[in-house]
Amino acid sequence: MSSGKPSEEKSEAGAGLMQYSPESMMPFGPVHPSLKEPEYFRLVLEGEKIKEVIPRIGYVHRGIERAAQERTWVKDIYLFERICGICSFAHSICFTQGVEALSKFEVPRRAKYIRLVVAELERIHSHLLWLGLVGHWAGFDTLFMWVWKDREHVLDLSEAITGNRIHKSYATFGGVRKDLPDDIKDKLLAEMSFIEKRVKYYDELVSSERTLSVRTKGVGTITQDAARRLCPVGPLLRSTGIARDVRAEDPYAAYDEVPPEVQFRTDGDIASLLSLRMGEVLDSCRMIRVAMEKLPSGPFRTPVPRSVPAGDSAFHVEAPRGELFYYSKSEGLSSPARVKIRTPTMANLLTATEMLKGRPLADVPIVLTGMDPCFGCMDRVSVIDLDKSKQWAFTGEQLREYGIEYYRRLL
Amino acid sequence: MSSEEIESLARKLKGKTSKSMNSTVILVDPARVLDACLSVASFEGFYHLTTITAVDIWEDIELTYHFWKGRSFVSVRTKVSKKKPEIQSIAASLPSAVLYEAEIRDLFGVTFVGNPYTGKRLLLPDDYPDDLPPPLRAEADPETIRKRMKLE
Amino acid sequence: MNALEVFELLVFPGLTFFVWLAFVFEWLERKTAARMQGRLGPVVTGPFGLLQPVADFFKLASKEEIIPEYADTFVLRWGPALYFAAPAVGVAFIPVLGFQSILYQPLDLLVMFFLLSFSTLMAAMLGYASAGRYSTIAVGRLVVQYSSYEVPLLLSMITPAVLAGDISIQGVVAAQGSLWYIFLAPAAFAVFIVSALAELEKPPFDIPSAKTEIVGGWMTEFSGNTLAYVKLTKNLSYVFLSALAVSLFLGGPSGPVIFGNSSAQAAIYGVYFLVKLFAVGFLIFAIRTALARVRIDQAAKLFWTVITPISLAQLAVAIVIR
Amino acid sequence: MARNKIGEALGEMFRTALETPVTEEYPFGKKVVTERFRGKLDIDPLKCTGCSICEIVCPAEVITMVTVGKKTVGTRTLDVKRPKFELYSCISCGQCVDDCRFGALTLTHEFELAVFRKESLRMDKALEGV
Repeated sequence: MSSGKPSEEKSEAGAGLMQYSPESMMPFGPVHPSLKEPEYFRLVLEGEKIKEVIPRIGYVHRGIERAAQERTWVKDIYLFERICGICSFAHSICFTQGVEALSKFEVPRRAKYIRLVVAELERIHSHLLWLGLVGHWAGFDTLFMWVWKDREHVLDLSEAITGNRIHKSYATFGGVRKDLPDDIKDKLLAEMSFIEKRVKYYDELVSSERTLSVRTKGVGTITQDAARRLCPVGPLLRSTGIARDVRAEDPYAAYDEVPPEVQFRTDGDIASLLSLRMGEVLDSCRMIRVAMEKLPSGPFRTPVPRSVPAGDSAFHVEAPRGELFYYSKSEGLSSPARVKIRTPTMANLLTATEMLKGRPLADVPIVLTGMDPCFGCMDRVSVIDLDKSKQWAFTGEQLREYGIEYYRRLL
Repeated sequence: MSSEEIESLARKLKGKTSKSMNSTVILVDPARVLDACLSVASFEGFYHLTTITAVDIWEDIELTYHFWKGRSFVSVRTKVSKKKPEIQSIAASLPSAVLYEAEIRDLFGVTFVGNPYTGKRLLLPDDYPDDLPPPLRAEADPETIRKRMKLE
Repeated sequence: MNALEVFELLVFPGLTFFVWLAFVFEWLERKTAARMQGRLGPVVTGPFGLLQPVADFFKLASKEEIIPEYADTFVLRWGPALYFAAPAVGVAFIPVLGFQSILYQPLDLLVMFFLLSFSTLMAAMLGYASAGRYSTIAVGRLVVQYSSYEVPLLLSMITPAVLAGDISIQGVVAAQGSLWYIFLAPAAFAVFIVSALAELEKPPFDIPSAKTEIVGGWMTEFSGNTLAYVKLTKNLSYVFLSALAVSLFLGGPSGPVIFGNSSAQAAIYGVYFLVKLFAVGFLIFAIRTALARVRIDQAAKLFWTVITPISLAQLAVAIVIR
Repeated sequence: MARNKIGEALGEMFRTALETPVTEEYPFGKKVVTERFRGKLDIDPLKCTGCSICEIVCPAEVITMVTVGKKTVGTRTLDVKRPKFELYSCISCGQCVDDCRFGALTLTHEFELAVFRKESLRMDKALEGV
């Protein structure tokens, strides 16, 4: 049974490309409706080499863009906030700022600073979550427990400011819904120095702990010209050396007055992703401290009319995983005519699939963890072993182990 | 990309430019979309295709290709009629467009000729009825979809 | 065997005592691992959660047993008993109260070798018999890991025997009256601990039963009684290996004599033995919490290129000293 | 690169072992929430005037107005309405609290909303108040 021979009946493949026989199509991925963007890939194999990767997402496609058209602008803020369970504040400030730009509305300076502080808090908690997952993935549960223990401090801060740990429901048109609590300043500064101390220790631990560094160095690398061609966003892009960050290049909120130091690395493997994200957490702590010093007084919100003038606006922010883009179009009514959302994982997804082409089957889980999809969602794979013509279903993790078995044979 | 350059590019492509908020839009007809995108992308630093937005404007579908650099977007916009929703895919030379085009094919029914994505569907469930109009089109009515797909 | 010996074999310093110790060890491991990670660990059942392992055992034992479709039912029914027998028998050779162990054979160190490899063999058979996809892959890795740590483990056990000139545990313990072998052959002790970690499949060598990688490893398809006994056996072999380390390297129950050779002195010997046992146990899971899981190829390389030469060198030194 | 040695985490482990663990024994010790925590919605029937702004504004459409009586204003007779809440699908966003001009709605600190019957999460307090 040779692999890849075109089959008679019309197979999964679309028009145009050589048709793949179903046996050479290997489904790889989860059917996990609970995950935000569960990636599900069909890999076309030639022996061990991956020839073609066909992503299939949408398992939690809730038709949000259609639902948005039936709700008023204010209700949409709470709808978009629930797109992602980790970077929900990025969604709400991207949407609100897009509409404010559309209705040419000037937000008070204090509100911009508060939005910056809460957005950076969210970036810290998102990166710490990912660091813990990498620890768990490598079998180092102690790191997972420690990192998530320290992350609680950041979540408690968000709860103190906005009333909720993740779904903050805090940004609205014209600013934020409540002012910063007055005793928050010294609590914030104390927690920031605590987080900085801890993250410095983790950064040093992860790079020097032998059993960890050997698992992340030179694994799942992404080259710079591939990045230039495939336009990944966020840490994935910056780990290859191209330092593009929406906060620096196209500043929104108060980022022009409190500019970030854009972190970047050069060799694009998981180890550089780790140190890059830790660098970003340290930079966020610094920015929060600077923002709290320069926090202007004045109103934190100004009233905004319910309906939005006709027109359209394209707006993007730097979410923890990369550039998040909102296009909203209004026909002057009380609900939007169209809202298009492109999340960072969508942009990085293609880079991950392209990275897999030509790689052995063994690299699939590692490349995807580096991308930090909203959830490490490689969950199950069913492998059609063409030469032994047996059908196995592995979990993603098991595939990791199969990968090691594969490398061991190469030793 | 200064506005004169955009003006000269638009004239070359026999298109019009319009300004909306922070992005300058070049309106071209569908045949010239490919080289419009290529010439925008070839400007220094404008290679980042953020995404492709599709909007249903009654009798045809408006596609906008957003390119980002620095503080501004330069977007190439075109209209595709619903009667023959087909356009040349730009994925051959701008590979990052593969998934964006596949998503629009799923949700709006616009087929991108030459798009290398070989999956039958990117986003919609496999049992989405083919004869129903794609979900994000104005004429698609959620009630019939829900009944046809026997969702409660 | 008169009534006293049977009682000794089955109850006090024998089986029940060590099974109870196995539960205590599991509790100790879960509690301190949690405390080192800033967590609380089991708290609810019994004082400080002490009865949690016992509760787990009985809960599992009462659960329904699901035998996978293509599983080899015979092996799955009798396998756990044999797997449990290996450390249970081994434990009887460890002198606890004084220098006499319950069962004494002149060459019982060789019996230990057999028991250690027998328990890994049983683990492999059980994993293979349960015919789950994860278990078959896990058994492959179990054998790879076993083949890499077996040589250093045995070498590190022979060193004290060479030093004592006697191939029986009782003899080795007696010979260590004055100077414990840990000072004479520290490298052998280190090698023994590392290989014990691999035998017990504790991190950093828990590759065959890696939670995040292949769900339950070779134990994935077990449920109900089988799982209860397999878990208990793993804890029992944890105690068994620590007890072996104590008797071979830390002089077993030897320590300052207080009441001459009356029964009180035997109790004091018991206390010394327990203290050393907990010390070794604590050392093992301190390492377990501190290290990430090593990949199987790195483990194999580590054992063959680093640990085996050390144990060989240590053996050579021992022969010279002897 | 920093020196590459095994057991890097040992020192930190023993330090954490000495600190008090962070796990809160929740069912026994009460969880302390921050002052701004947004929990279960509550209404003060006296302050509510039935203006139905909250029904219009609620993103999750949890509030429905129920006519509870009649009142005459000048020549016209209007029916008096009060809100009924299905709190099991309330997302605690607080939009209704912000938009209620009469301050009748507040978000309490109560978050233990596991109930056996859906009805116990229906709040009709405002209806009887009239």
